Amino acid sequence: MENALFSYALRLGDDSLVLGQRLSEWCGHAPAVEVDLSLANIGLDLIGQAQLFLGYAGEVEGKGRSDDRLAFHRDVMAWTNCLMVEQPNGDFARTMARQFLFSTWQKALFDGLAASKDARLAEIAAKAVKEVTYHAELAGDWVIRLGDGTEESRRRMIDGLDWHWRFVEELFQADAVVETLVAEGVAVDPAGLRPGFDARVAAVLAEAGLPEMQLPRGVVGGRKGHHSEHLGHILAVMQHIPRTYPDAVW
Amino acid sequence: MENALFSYALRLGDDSLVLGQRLSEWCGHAPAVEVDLSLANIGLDLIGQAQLFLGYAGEVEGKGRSDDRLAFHRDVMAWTNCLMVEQPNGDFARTMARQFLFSTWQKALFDGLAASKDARLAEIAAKAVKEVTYHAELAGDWVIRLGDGTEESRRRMIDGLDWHWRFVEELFQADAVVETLVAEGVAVDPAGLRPGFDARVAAVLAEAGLPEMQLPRGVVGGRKGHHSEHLGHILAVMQHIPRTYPDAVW
Amino acid sequence: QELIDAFEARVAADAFIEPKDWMPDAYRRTLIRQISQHAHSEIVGMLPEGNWITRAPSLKRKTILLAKVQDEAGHGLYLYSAAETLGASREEMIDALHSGKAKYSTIFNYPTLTWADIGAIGWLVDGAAIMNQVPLQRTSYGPYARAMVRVCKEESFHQRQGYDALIVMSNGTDEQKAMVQDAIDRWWWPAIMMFGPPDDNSPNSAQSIRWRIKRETNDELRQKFIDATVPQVHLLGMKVPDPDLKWNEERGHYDYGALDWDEFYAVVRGEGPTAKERMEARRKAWDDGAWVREAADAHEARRRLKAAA
Amino acid sequence: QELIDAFEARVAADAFIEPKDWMPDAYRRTLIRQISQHAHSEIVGMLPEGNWITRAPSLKRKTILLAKVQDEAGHGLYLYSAAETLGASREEMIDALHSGKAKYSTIFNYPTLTWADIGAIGWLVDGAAIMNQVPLQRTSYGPYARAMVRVCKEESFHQRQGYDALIVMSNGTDEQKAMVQDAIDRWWWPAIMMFGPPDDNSPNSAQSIRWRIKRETNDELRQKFIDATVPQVHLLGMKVPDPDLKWNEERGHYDYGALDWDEFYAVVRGEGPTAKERMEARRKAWDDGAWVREAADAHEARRRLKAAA
Repeated sequence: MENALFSYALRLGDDSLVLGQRLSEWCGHAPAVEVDLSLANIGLDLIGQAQLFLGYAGEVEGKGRSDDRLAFHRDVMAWTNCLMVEQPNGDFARTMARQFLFSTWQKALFDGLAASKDARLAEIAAKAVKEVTYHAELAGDWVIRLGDGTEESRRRMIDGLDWHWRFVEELFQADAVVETLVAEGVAVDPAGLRPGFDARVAAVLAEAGLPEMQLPRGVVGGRKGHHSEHLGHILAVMQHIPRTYPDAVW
Repeated sequence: MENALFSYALRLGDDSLVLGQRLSEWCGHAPAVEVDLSLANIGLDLIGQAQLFLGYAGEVEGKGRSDDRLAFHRDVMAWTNCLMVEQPNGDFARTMARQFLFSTWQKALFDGLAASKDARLAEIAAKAVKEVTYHAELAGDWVIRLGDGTEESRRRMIDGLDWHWRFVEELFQADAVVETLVAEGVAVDPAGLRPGFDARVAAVLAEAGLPEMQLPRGVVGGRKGHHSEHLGHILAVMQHIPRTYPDAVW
Repeated sequence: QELIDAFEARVAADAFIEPKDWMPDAYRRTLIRQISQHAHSEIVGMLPEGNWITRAPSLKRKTILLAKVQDEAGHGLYLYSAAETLGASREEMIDALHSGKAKYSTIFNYPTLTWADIGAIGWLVDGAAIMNQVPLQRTSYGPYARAMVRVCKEESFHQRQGYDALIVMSNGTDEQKAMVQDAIDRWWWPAIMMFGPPDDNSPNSAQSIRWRIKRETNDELRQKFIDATVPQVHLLGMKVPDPDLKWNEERGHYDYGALDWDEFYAVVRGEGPTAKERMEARRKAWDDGAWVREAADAHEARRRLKAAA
Repeated sequence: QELIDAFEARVAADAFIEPKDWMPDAYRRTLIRQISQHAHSEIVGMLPEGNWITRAPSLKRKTILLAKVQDEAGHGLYLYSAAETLGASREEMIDALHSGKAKYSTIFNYPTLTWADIGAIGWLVDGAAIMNQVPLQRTSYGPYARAMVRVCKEESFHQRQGYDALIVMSNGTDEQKAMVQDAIDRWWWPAIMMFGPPDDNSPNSAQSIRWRIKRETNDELRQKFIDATVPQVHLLGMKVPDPDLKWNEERGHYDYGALDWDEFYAVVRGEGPTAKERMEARRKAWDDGAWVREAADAHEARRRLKAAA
């Protein structure tokens, strides 16, 4: 499998960058200034991770593409983030449902990745795992708070989980890239993360007094560039200035 | 005044294109299928006008820039549309308030421009004046319908007019470009359009049972490239594909 | 029973049934279901294409797409009107859509990912729709048949424009060619599933054909579409994503691979990739527009009152 | 009167007044007004910069800007907390902002049009803010003074980052240079008006200086800012948009042209170019977030009840 490591690092970077970009859309529009702070904080961590993963992907690829090049000069079909991170923010409950599911998965992933045989991936993951643990806790607290808040917040949180649940399956899918790297001890076997994820989600939903999630058919495709309609719009905004001034340095 | 004709044709094209782009955002999301049809229809007329004005501007400039080149490869400070057309759609009342004010002005302008000494401008305006007359009437009917509808629709229409009223002054401003071309009999003197505009607006507001508009300080700057924060976002979306594939033909 | 016999005889003689004519309840209900489902498909179908109007790659393509979507709104309007002649109200039909009781074409539950998808929808989706709809120009219910005449005419135009967009792209850059192939790969199977389940599993077909609400079976139409479309794929220099596809000299038709009916039924159940987006967008448009419709009604009532005074 | 004398003596001796200390009502009111206005400015000030986070031209610049805006949210938070120690509630202060009763810095009623504006805001707007705020680190009210220490430290950092962004751009392409000059042209005058009306027309200055709520006059601070900033403009290779600007050897200061106070007061009245956008965005954030705040309160109450049981 040629370039599996490049693909893998790219996915990790794309996940973090797209979600960081989504969170930064909240800036100045959150329900309270404390929440604005939290969302900016998580977004900042994620974009920081993206810089490291994409920077590493570019090195592995060896064609001289920098993190910025990968971020700002790839069109939609070359992006390999999971579908969950590109979902619209919706209301605060949808944003927090997404964050809870994603960060819970990402924490389990980075825990494992910190022991990767690839020293750089291990290093980036080890650095990020503290951040991600905090994200998962903060989002879990909000799931509980909103699930166990008012009628309205409970209804909204159920809707938020419902919107994102169909994208959970993709998080645990393995393809040739992952299988190759798992065999080499570089990547984490996603199937192995599922029990822990399910247990944590079940515990938080129970504490929130929320019903168990029904399993609908998973929607997948992000890893091979088949996204939802949302990613194109994200990229249009994010890439506008670098695409408009391809020769400029900022 | 070098290139006044280029600047003038560009402004006319930019006005139509930006508003056409805004209206096309409604597509599939209007309050009723009949309204979807009307909005698409107006948007289509406006984009058609933009093709003609921008195409002509490119010819006048003589640097080989086509309508598409002008539409998709200019950044925000080179756009010279008035600020009103770039305002967000908001709710349907804001959209219709904007359309009423803009089309009422545009109709008066094109009526005059149809007699321009510049044959091409005269021709484009003469063709468009029928379209624009219909836009102004349709929007005026909605101002009346919403102003004289329910409490809520009245409140929303007042808010819509209030949002856009500060951009009216700009429509009637003359600068060196306009003055030069007025002197040559090419452009229409905007000051001369004001009484008719005011009378028509007053008549519609009266029929709608809406209060007269207060004159706040006008907000201006669009003609020299000083826009609101909205235009950059419009362009990011509109230009994304041509900027991403600068060599492609579609 | 006399009424029924007379009705069946008229239909069998290919005469049109008109709104005021007597008709069996089942016929009325079946038509309302079919016409309103068709209307909903036009309206929901505006969304995947609407997704690209603001990002169309040239002004010309932008106007073509906007005009196409406008046509679809128009089709929705004729079709709702045709269903209204059978006694269904617009509000009821739309409520049925929003509650999930009424269906719309499964194809619109797939996302439009690149500009090539817009071409592919015009060519493949409108193409399949035309195959389905051409026979309906002679369907037994008059208002529906007349609506279909206009719809088919406009859709052939859309189909040509869609294919034209793909011709340009397949003569373009490598990236454009890749978009075209990817669009074909994604839209091919959903398009050929638009003809519905295979004949041996299509419960309402026999009666619908007797009533001239259908005129050909699902599999017949599907075969016709495939036979017409495969050469067009090749003309673009692209591949059909079906390893089992091959020309069968004996039958004079293309043989094709097995369709994934599990996928089809999952999407029918509402599990298509963009099903939630489509329903949310439609509900939001309708709910956000409630105050506008109320205001228009209130104004109209007041205007009439004044005119009467 | 004894209380007042003691209070005035402590303030005159540059001692800090703390929340539990006695203070004159007018002092308390003036401080609440000033601190909450300052807090509102931080929060509203997130909007023009937030406008560019999603479009920042590199990942590095994106993180720098996001961190800056995050700092501003933090400043807003300390300042609201400082005002709360004087007995104002958060809700009251925010209602006053949304009703237009409370003000925020006029500068945030101008739009950010290009990426250069982000640099210009960091450099000129944060720069002017620092000039205003450095003396406030020794203001008489303890919680306010301590908040200012942290705010000033972070804002100097922002100022350097903003100027750094403009250095890079002014060494860049012609388009980038044009953006920098245009940003300076647009932000210069609003920035130097941030120090408020001229001394002869600044009603509250004398008392505020006596109470150590201000420590220098508007015109003194403005002059200081201009003297410090003009050389920085030149270092970028750019021009100050003031034809009357020139170095006055005798005064040892720059002379500068007349400020357009009509513009200033129009913006104070709420007629700034983006005033409606700012207020609408803040109101919408607050109103849309009401259910979240209610839910958090309800959950907290339930949690406490459980913990107590």
